[in-house]
Amino acid sequence: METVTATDANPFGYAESIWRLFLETPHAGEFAPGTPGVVTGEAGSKAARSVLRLQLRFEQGRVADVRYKAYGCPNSIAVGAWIVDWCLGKTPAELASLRAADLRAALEIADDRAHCALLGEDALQAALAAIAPSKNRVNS
Amino acid sequence: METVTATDANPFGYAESIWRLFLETPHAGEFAPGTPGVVTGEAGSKAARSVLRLQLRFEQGRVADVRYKAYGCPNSIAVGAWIVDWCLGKTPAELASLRAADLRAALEIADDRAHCALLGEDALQAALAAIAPSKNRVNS
Amino acid sequence: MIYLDYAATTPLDPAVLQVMLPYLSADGAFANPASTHGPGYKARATVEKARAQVAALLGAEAAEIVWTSGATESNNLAIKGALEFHGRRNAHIVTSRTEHKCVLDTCRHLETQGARVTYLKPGAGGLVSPEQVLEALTPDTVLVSLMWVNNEIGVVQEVQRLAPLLRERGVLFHVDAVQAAGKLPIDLRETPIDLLSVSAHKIYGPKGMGALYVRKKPRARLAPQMHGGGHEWGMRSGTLSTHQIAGMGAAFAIAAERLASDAGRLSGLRDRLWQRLQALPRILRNGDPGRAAPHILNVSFEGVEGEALRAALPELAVSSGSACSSATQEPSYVLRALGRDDELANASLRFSLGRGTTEAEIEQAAEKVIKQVEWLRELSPLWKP
Amino acid sequence: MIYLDYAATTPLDPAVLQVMLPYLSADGAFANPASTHGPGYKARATVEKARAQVAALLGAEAAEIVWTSGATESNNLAIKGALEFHGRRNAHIVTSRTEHKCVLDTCRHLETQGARVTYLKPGAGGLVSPEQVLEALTPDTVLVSLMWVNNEIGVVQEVQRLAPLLRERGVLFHVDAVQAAGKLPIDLRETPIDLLSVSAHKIYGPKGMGALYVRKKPRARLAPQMHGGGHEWGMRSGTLSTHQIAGMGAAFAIAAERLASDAGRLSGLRDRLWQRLQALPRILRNGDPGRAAPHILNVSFEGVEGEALRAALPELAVSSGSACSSATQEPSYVLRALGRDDELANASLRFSLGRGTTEAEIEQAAEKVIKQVEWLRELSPLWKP
Ligand SMILES: Cc1ncc(COP(=O)(O)O)c(C=O)c1O
Ligand SMILES: Cc1ncc(COP(=O)(O)O)c(C=O)c1O
Repeated sequence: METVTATDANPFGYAESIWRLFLETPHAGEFAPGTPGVVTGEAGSKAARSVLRLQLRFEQGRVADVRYKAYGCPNSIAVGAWIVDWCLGKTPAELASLRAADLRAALEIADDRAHCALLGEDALQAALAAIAPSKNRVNS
Repeated sequence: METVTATDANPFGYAESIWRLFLETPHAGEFAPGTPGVVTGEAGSKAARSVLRLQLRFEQGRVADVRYKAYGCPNSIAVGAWIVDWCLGKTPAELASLRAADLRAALEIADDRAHCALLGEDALQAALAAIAPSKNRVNS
Repeated sequence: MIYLDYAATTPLDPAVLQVMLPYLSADGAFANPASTHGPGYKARATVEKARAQVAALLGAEAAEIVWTSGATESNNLAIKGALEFHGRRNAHIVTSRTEHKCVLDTCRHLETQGARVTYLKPGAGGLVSPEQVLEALTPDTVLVSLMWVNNEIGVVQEVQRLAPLLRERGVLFHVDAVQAAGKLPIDLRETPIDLLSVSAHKIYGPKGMGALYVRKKPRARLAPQMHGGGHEWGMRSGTLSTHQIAGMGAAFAIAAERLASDAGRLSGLRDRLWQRLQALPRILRNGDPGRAAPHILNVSFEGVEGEALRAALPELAVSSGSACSSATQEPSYVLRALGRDDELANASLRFSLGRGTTEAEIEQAAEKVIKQVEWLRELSPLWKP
Repeated sequence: MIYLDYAATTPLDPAVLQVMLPYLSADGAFANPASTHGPGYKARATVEKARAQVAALLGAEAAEIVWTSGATESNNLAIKGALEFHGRRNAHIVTSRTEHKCVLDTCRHLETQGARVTYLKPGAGGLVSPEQVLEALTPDTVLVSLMWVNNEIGVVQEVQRLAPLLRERGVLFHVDAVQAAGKLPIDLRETPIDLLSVSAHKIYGPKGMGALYVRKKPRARLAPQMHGGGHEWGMRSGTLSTHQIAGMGAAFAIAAERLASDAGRLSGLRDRLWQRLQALPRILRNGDPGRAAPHILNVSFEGVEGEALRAALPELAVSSGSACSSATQEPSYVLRALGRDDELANASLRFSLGRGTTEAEIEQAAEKVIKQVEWLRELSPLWKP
């Protein structure tokens, strides 16, 4: 049987980093419609039981504020919280470097939950793709 | 499962009468060779794992003293003890009346041990048969 | 921690522990009940007393009770044993899609051995009607296996109406009564069930102990599935576990005493929980409320993901589906069989109540669930209030 | 009462009871180890700790231990499971005539399913030589099942020599080690046995709890015999009994510590008993004294009938044959297989010693036996001194 390292505080044995972000969900929510400088990236599907939507608000070419919403298991929710926090202060070029493997390492995501890390990479790529056509506007 | 009425004193749940006679074996033994007035009856076989030998010493046509030896389960041993005691004071005619059914009733012998009662009847019949040819001698 | 998982297992009743302890102490009646010496006979007397206690709760004779290691074994023995006795080739079994895994898996195994199995689909409320069962019968049908109370949704099947209909037709009837024993009155003198499975640990007895009722008149015949020294009239070999058996007997005796009062209290708490949860919009009760066992309430929550829902309630010991299937993280096959889609089947909680459950716990549990469902819905990019 | 029936069952070690109690108390870790919530995970951690403890006594990996309800089930699972996996038709098994009933009955059952079984006859001392086994192999031989220590006569088979020979030939080797575990060193890293059965209640653990060792490298493959929720890697379904498992783990851990000292003390007591009994003429020791397990002494007494012998010793808890077969009152098939005639096979006592056995008990037991045998011989019309 696989090893379970459950404690009273974390009875399901999630990795500590995932458990904390799941409980605290920093930056959860969304920007008011029409907030300037916001790009949105979404990945996943209801059928696959995980959807992650990231919102990055750029100011002077860097991420100034972030929001996310997530539907899915605690891993997906934690991935959303981690990514947006990581995005803070970064330029689009810097953001483009994030890969699922980095997420897995940072959050200790188990093999059988690798798809949650991919979800994060996909959502961020979607947000970056949303920047591209309007890059000038964002940078202004 | 069959009912077991075992007590500390009789842990195997034998009928009380059997248990007592098995432990006490009154009249066990044999007469010294050549003791006058003794007839011997034996039944059973080693292969069947029960052999009962009864000895009745007659005086004036009645059983004056008795002995028995038994090889077999506690039921057979108790049967031997019971029969010889029952014989005391009786005439051959009276002895002839004993049947296995009487033994079973008197000793509460279970169905699956009916053969032990038969062993008793057979041994007594054998003793009575041993009287017949020498009846006069016994009566003298 | 609020424990609302009594259908998965219960704590031992302290009085049951007291009954078990003498058999667990070095100077107690620890001997092998099969041994033919004084200590052995003493252990055997304990075993026989407990047999009578288990029989009493079921309206059965002591000689109709065969000890097993739990209801998983009882169900395996009943179904495989009956089929092996009657010949597996082409034999037909009727059961339902919402049976416990150990019934379904046993049936699947028998299919690989040449048996045919009909898995009836219950209605939306979880009920399989006696008429549905009768229609499924064929001349080859050897056995019908249906549970009395479903362990996930608490629906009470109409086994009492079905039993005489099967008896008339000469078809063996096996009932998994694990969740019914001690919860609903069972009287096998009245209800012509042939084989009935029970487990100790669902009613405050020890885990790892069960029994199979095997009717004597008319005699239900089984091929043994555990071969050996010929214990239990040859139907189930293996050293009998005196302490476990004594515990099961005591638990069943207590259940008989408390049956009526427990059932009344638990169904009251169950109704209160359901009423409180309805503060949440878009939740669904699973299983026909008109045929609900006292101790189980199963609810699906729209708009939340199941694993997150359970993780968001770490102070609540509840389960989704049965303890057995929850390890697989798959949506409950029972709820799927009722027609719930994958998402709703997954986003469900089974609350199961027991003797230790208090009103205060019910209130707190409802409050926590409401709060966390609202939070997860708010977190979801898909939720539209 | 002098208890000399430790091979039938042992009392629980008081330390084992202490380990079990928390799982038997209402505020303890009573949850279902399969439940995916906090209390469930706690119970599961206990189960896994115990698995490692059982593995440790055997020199195995934790993941090679499958929980069962006792060695009867372990033996059934090993033999039926291996045969079902490999196909029962025409499969050949080699075993011996002196195996435990649960092995023999399982083999007999498999014969009705199309398997072929060779029942080897041991030599007069009870030993089956590895060469005998090798000679019996055929190209269809799937499995050899041989016990490590015989439960009636205590003979230690040469399984350590046999195992590599079977491995070379690609034949699965199952060993019933119920009477060996905790009595003799077992190291499955060294001895290439594929399947090995153990029971808790023979070494001061709880009755109704056992395990089957299933080798991982190379992997021994089994078809499950208890179908259900897929517990135990799918090899054995059914709710795990935390208290029983914790108890078995603790018992095995204690056995590992005490192995050497227990064995030395018991074989000393066993030898003393034999020496004292030899005051009686015409008695016979059963089983090769050169290959005797520490805890068992089996003696036949000429000239007395078996049932009377046992009844004449009501203060002595000993058995004739195994607890399983003693109910039938038949002369031991094990002693018959060694060539003893019916009478001697019947007029035998198995003295089995344990941790509670004292020198004083051995003296008293010897005295009682001598006195009663002399008395029964005297009572017998057949005895000629
Ligand atoms: C309805 C039902 N049947 C069978 C079982 C299996 O019983 P056991 O846990 O005794 O193996 C359970 C519980 O797990 C159950 O709820
Ligand atoms: C050698 C041997 N094998 C198997 C068994 C059966 O084990 P259990 O009592 O755990 O079913 C026993 C004891 O009864 C035994 O002595």
